[in-house]
Amino acid sequence: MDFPLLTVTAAVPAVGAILTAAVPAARRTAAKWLALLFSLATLALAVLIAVRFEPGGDRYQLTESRSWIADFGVRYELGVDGIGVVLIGLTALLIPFVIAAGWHDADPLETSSKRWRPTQGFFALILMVEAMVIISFEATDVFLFYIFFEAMLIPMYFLIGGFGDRAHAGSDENAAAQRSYAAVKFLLYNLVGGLIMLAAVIGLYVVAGNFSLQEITAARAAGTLDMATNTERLLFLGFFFAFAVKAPLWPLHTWLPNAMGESTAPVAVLITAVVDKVGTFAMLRFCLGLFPDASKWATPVILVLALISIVYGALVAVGQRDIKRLVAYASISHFGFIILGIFAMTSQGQSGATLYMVNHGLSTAALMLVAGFLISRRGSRLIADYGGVQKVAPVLAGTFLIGGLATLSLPGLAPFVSEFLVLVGTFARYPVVGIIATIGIVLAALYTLVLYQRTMTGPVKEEVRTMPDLRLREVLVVAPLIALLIGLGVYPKVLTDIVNPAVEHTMSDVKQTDPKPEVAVEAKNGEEAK
Amino acid sequence: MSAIAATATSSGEAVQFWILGTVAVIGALATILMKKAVHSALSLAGTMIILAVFYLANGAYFLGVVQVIVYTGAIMMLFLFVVMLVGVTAADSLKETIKGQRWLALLCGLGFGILLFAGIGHAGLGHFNGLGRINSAGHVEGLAQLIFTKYVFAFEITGALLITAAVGAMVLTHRERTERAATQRELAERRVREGVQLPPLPAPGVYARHNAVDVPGLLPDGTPSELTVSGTLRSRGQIRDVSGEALDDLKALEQRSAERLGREEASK
Amino acid sequence: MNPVNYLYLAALLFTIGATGVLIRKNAIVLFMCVELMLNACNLAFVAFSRMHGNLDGQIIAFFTMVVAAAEVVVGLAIIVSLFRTRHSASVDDASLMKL
Amino acid sequence: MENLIALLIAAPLFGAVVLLCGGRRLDKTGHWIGTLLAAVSFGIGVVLFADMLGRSADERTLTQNLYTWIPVEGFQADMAFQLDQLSMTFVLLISGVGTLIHVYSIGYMEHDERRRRFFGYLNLFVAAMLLLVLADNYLLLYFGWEGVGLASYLLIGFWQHKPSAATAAKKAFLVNRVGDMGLSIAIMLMFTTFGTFAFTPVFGAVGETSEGMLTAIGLMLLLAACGKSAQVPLQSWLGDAMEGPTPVSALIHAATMVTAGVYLIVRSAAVFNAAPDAQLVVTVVGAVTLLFGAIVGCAKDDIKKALAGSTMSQIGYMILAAGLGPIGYVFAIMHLVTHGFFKAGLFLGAGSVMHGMNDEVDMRKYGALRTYMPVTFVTFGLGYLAIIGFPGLSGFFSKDMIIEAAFAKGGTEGWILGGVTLLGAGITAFYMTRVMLLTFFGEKRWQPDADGHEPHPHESPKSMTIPMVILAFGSVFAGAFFEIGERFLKWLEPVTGYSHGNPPVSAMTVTAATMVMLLVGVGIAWAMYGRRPVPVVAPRGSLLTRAARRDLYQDDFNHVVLVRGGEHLTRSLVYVDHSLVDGVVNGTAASVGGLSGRLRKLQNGYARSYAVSMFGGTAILIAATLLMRAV
Repeated sequence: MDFPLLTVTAAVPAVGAILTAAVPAARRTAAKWLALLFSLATLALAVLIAVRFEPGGDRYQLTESRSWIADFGVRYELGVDGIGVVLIGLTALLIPFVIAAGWHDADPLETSSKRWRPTQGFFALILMVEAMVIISFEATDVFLFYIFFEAMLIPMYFLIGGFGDRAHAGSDENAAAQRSYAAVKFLLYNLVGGLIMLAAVIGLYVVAGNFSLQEITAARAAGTLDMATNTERLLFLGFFFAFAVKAPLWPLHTWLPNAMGESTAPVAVLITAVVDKVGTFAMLRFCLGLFPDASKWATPVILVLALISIVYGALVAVGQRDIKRLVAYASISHFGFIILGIFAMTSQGQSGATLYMVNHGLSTAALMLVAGFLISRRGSRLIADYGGVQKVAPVLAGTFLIGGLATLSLPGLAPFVSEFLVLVGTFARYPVVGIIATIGIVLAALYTLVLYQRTMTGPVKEEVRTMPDLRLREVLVVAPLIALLIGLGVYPKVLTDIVNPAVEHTMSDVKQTDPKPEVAVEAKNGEEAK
Repeated sequence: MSAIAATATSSGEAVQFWILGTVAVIGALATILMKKAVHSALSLAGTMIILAVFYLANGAYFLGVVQVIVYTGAIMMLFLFVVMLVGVTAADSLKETIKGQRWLALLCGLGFGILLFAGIGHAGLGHFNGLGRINSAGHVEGLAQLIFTKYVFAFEITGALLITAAVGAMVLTHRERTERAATQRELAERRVREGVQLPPLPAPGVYARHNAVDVPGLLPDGTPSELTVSGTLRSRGQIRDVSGEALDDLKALEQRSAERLGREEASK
Repeated sequence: MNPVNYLYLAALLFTIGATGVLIRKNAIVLFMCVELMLNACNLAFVAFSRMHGNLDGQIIAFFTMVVAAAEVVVGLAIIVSLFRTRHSASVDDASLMKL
Repeated sequence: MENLIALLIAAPLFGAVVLLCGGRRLDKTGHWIGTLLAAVSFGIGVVLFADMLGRSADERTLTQNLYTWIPVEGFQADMAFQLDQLSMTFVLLISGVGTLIHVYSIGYMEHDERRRRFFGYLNLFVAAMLLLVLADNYLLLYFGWEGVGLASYLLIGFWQHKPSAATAAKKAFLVNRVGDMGLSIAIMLMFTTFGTFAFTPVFGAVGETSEGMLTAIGLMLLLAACGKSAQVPLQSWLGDAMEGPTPVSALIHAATMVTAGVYLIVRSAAVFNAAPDAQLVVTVVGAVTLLFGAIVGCAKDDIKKALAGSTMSQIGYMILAAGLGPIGYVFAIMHLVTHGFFKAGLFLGAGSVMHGMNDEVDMRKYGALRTYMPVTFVTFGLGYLAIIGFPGLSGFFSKDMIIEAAFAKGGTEGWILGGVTLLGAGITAFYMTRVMLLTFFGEKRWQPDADGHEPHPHESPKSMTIPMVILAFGSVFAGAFFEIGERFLKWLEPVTGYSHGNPPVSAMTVTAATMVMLLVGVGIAWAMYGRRPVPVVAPRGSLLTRAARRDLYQDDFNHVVLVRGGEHLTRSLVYVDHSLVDGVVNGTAASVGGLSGRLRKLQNGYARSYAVSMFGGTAILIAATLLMRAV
């Protein structure tokens, strides 16, 4: 253990948050640049992690281990596997965009007092969330993970409740009430999940005697740690419930549309593209790793719920009148796919699910941020208030379309790869489930194109006529995301190479092997050497 | 003495127990049921004296005496003093203001009592050793030996407690004057500034037939000014309103003057 | 007569005192009820002392008295200062614990 | 040589990227860049073709593996291309016709301020279509498949300010997505069955799995083909797709993209050959669509929609032929190529007519245009003769072969299919003659447009007529060229295989019957539209006409069942989400709130009240203790 790279990666944004918060009220712009700088530094560190990570090496790398609460066997243990590396990369990558996209979202209103410092708070909270998310991806100690899994709620609560979307329907008071409703709902849902998980964490300690993921997983695999069937199932449910709320899985999803609808677009991206990923990531790492048998036991029900999420989320998205809520329901549908992939228990499914987490982050970020730019121009979230934007602001419409196409998983854009892998992986084990899930791709096209048609095409609406096209800052935010979407859609190998070994480990945790094809076909020509 | 050691007591003690016990219970009930605090206090004092007698009967001579001197003599007097201070005549309204409180209280009390009785009965305490052997070396000496050996720390601590309590009582009741008292001039200026009561308060008994402290002075229009009566009396409601009388007197006086003047006019 | 009856009496007095605490509103009377309960306890201690044939019970009763004295002093001081500020000795007027 | 394959795709792709990202500064030159790059692709195609001709029949397949696209344990999709005779045919068709239509568009879109973008989309389409036909595995094919879908979406909706165009684009994409579902399920089936979805290994292993599985794969592939090629029941989007600019209709919705379904089926010949049930369904779908499209085409007054109906019908021919198995594969492709020529020519001609008629599309408001637009008239007329199968022109050869092949299927099926194709030939003659007569013959029926402008029909500029001439040339001679010495058959046979079948009647008989049907069709059309003046306002018409005008009510069915039903479903789900799912949670919250409101009353602030609780609690504790002791 030489240089504590993982700790530093998580600490840099945290330090950045504190420094940003300390910037005096008048130096607003300085705070923004400071936050951006720190987020970029974090990105550099994340890249360093990816570089130093050896895909073929140990399962957990760059590990750190320090004693923390010796009496309860709680250790400060960090380590990343391929899945963690990829998700840390996603987080570190998205935060600069979130910051840049939200550059003016937290500027104080002219009426507010001079000493009021919302800008500093906004960016500090974003960085704080980043720090906590990163450490959640790194923690290999269940207790450590739990702490940050829960602590994340605090800055998120303030981000949702404190910095709402200025474009809203109705009066300011009404909007404030809506916002605080959304924030409280977010907090309550996740707290309930977290508390149930806490019980399970304690239960796990009672059963296993320590909190170390690696030790418990190893003991489970070696058969030295027996859990009674019912105990394991209950503990699994405790963990899964918390992650299912966070992910969110139907029917625990209703906090997401509120939270995403009421918060600013960058915060909405933060919620769905970054924070929610902790839920799905944890399913993969903790649920499957700690409770393999119970995971298999619960699979049928979870698959059904995931299917409902996919179809239901998409259908409800079609019926939305609010752009951001539509994206939220689309996300619910996508989370259904991710969970489907995880619990299909095939390497294609799980690799696909991991890629899906990344790609969904990118695609939702692109779509949501452009939607945010659009909404900030017109000051309304209602789809019906738009029309013909394409003619007035072609670049905005074009980027919006690409974001939408990514959401509907068009081949050539990154989400296609992951969605198809999930479908194939699911189909290989559960053909019927796979076929029903395929309906999701039709519905995704439906809600995306309906949204695009209603907002961007048709006669130009009077209120839209003067809408400016994307500004340089906004182009700089969207262009790299689109480039990444295309790049990862055409060459996803950069990610799969990192992810595949980790998925193999997870598969061996649950003692599952891929279903063999009915007919074994000889590997075609010499290209197989990979 | 020897009877104390037995399982059963002497019949004399039995008689004493049943009679005084009944009185003690009646006293206790009176304590909680009497309307006026003074009556409650007196009933309690009675119960305590009876308890002192029981102490004596149980061989606790020292305690019996202390009970009379300290409890009944000092503590109960303290109670009475406070009762007087607060208002001896103010009857405590027995009307219950909290819904269901009384019934709940009675229910709880009854249940608790039954439980205690059941507990005592269940414990099967039949045999009494009696204090004969212990008290043989001198009762007070025996107590002293225990207090200054086994319980010496507790004793010292209770001493500290008493001192603390005394200091605490002083702190609670004493009001330190934190600023210089206002001079007459300042008071006068303040009155002018506030414009509430420009002239000094009327002295007690002004425009009144009575010159007692509980009679308020009358304002020029003949209404009584409560400000002229001491606050304690005011809060006890012990102000004697004589304004009606005074007004009548005034009227009579005017009548008489008028008659006299009229006569004088007539005589002109 | 069995001396256990003293215990029964103590229990009865204690219960009456406790009930008094619950139903009276006047702080002073309330305090008297507390005194009654303490006295009931003392009686029990004394009876126990006789039962066990040692003086420890009486010592405890003695301490109880001392503590009761201290308590009365402080308690009455509180009542007086309360009365000064609120002009009432009713405990119900001090319903400040309400939300 | 194989390294050139990627360049085929890269050239137009590069064009698309440059044009779409280039911004305003390319407005002046954009269309030239686009055309040039399409032409480059065609040039490379020709070079590869020449190279391929130089090699013997079994060495003609070229492969190029760029890199592994999606490598996951047990799952490998390569970014790899395969160029064989079948692909080569398509490459030449796509890049060739594509280039011509690029040229045509230079003139056609001259006054459109977003011309650069149009060319970007066209280039994107060419790239995606080439990817589709060059892919060496189904997943990559799927990539191209959706890519052309995207390009089609963008181009149909190119005039997005028209709500009808935007709706048509959305509809096309959605209906295609349903087909795509079929393709993805087919890929998944292949993956679970064979562990791979690359062409060569899958086709090699076909014999080792059950026929049921192959039938399932075949049917799913057919679903995909139905979506892309506008076959019943997924045909409804094609008519609406005519909202796009006419070059788009010519290139995408006539010559190339819509034939992708045929390509898919012919490419998967190995699967279909081993799954006769699936083949039967394919032929049925083809036969139904053949008639469906033809009937619809008879009733439409919109020239482009009439042609769209015709396209549907002609693709029905191809699908039917492809369903016949080795008897028909070659002819399906042959008809596809000749159809590419004459239908593109017809569309370009229609575009030319519209160009001169202030974008009027109603044929009833044309008439007598032959003298005003001679070049258009001649090229359109040649295309017309080709499509109805006038002897000697390309349509004659290719369609005749399909009809023969249908009979050669043998048995009752053969007779039924043959009969349908014959009937279709007659109807084709009818509706195409109708189009011809309404547009170029009769008296002038021109109407001023909405702004009151009288149309001044005039011949289109050179950039438009030249491609029309070239295509007309192709529609006249391609068939004969292919058929003489069975050149096309020999060319494709190594890929698709060929069997002669057992025709119950001689080829001459079939040809004669076709000629009779042709004459009957033309005659009826002449009787209805040639002899009498044509009313400008369409008469009410018979039941069948009215039904055909409404696409045989298929759209209405879709609207009522899918659109309305879907709307109700989503609306009720939104309600469910809000009231039920959220309601449960909010209800719980409200009841907890209510309960705590009640409980709060216990905390009334009276010390005595608390004392009761304490006292009662103590009593209960003591009771519990005693009870525990007692027990």
